[in-house]
Amino acid sequence: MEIINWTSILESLLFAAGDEGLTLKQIAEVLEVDELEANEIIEDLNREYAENEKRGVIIVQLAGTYQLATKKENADYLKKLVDSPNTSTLSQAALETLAIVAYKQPITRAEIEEIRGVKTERPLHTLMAKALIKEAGRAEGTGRAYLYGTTKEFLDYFGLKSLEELPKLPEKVEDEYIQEEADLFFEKFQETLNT
Amino acid sequence: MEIINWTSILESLLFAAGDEGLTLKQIAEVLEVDELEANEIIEDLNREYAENEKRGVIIVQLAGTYQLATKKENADYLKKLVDSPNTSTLSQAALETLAIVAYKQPITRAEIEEIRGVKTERPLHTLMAKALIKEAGRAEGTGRAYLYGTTKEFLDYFGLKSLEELPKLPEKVEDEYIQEEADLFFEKFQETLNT
Amino acid sequence: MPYQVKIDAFEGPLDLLLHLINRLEIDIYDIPVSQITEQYLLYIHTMKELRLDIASEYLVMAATLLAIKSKMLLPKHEEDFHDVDQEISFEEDPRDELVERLIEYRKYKEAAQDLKLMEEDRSLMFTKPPSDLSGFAKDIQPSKSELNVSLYDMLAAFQKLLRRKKLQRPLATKIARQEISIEARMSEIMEELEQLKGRKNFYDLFPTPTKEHIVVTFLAILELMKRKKIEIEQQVNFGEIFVGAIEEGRDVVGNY
Repeated sequence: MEIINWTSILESLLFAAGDEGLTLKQIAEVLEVDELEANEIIEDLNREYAENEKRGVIIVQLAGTYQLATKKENADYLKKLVDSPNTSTLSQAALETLAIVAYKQPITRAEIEEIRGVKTERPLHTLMAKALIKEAGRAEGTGRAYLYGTTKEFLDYFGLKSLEELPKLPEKVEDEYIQEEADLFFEKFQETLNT
Repeated sequence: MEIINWTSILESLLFAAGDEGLTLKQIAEVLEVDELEANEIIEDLNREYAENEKRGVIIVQLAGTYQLATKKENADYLKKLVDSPNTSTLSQAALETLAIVAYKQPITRAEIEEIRGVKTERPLHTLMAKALIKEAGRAEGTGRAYLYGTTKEFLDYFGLKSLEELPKLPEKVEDEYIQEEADLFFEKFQETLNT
Repeated sequence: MPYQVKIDAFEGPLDLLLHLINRLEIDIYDIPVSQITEQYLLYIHTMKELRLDIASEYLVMAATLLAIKSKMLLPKHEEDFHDVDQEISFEEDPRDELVERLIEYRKYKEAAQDLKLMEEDRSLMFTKPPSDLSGFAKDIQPSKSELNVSLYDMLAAFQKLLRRKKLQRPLATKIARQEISIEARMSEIMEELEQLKGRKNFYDLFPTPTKEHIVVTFLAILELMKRKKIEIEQQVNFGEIFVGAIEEGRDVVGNY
């Protein structure tokens, strides 16, 4: 009798798919099993990855697909091999704009600017070019302004399975947080002075 | 004492290096061991791959580099993956290639592969068959490689009037300058406050 | 030309106000308007001293603060009128609207902070590009129809590619050591520019991220400028720099 090594096959598939990832449906189809079984095989493999310390990869769920990624604890070694280590991160303006879009989508530019209190054309442009947000229809009423929403790339970029995984928006920000923020500010300020 | 999981790190490295692979020298440098030790770690990991039937990858040596590859016995499933109807729309590989051609045209295949870090014959073939790109002359110099560019159909398909309508890519460099300027200003600002 | 920079370490007037509130350890629900207005105006004033462009939003907020301040200073003549429904006059605290905006903004500022942490965490994971599976494919021509992607899909794929941290190529060390002369790099650059028949972004002339190559390229560009073979154009400070070939036959005084 032939024994099929499901986890071995799954590892081959995930490896080949790379960061394109595979959906549960795709995995089930290729393995010719139902999605419940496919899910078990995925969990089986991921358990092996998590428990076996010799393993350097794990399965992550990003934007609705399963893909392999290196374990976070090995990041220091990988960074040594990266071509250009100064990876660009999003600016504060872009992050704020993105946060508003993420939580209030679909939303117009005017509404975003109302919340931020500043013009937001440039951050919106950056976010669109980075494919983190997209035009998602038009608002009703006069002007029919563009509405913005987040993309799949947004989920991938922040390591999210789906929008539901976004941390809850704080209804009331605690004073403690404000203090921390102030401390951080002065820390930064000191840094600026010392350089 | 901290235990370093060499095989885990090696797996991470080889995984992220993908089809480009890593030389023994690179591996030794990153792990900060000598090449003899590096070789032992490679053999260690490969033994694990060979002996553990749950594993779907192996280490192969190609053109002086070590790289991961899927196990041969899983080839049938990879074929199924390629032929799966769910992958029939443009794949990540094709989309990446299309974007590179769109933004960097005219461009040779070698240049595209340089950017992507993987062979790009098939994505180019797909894009040509879908008439999104075309051969647009030959490069100067030895080999006179084909240059690729986008087609009218490309513009039609994405609803663009001209290439100028492609969203501009964010200028990383510019953003960095702005940050520096902001820091500089902040410093000056604090100085005036303190005087 | 006005000094075109993002004027501050703050993301706008609301952000500046929040900062002042934190620094002065003020209760956001009971803002001492005259104190905060004074601080705010000091900041604006300093920006003026430094001859920085002040975004109009900052001035609008200054006006708002002054308006609130004067409203609060107004003797409450009507109080006798409102004896009966004091609650209404209580609700009409002139600060209410501002406080509401500050609190709403602060929510997203914190959410942005969360996103930043998530961004950082995500960057610890490395992925790999999809393998080339052409060896596994049956040799069928992909059909021309059934395209189902948008411009965003293409952009997203491109961003993913850029984001994918590229590990050094195994051959990189060899290429770096292969010395390229300034002269050779000069002809390469000219060839690139002439082939393009247009201007090229300055940064695109630095494709190889090794120090040697960057230095050689830079010197080559300087030399080409000196020889009036190329011209460099930058429209605004910190704007993009473009490099273009000076067409032959164009009247150029040169000493070569």
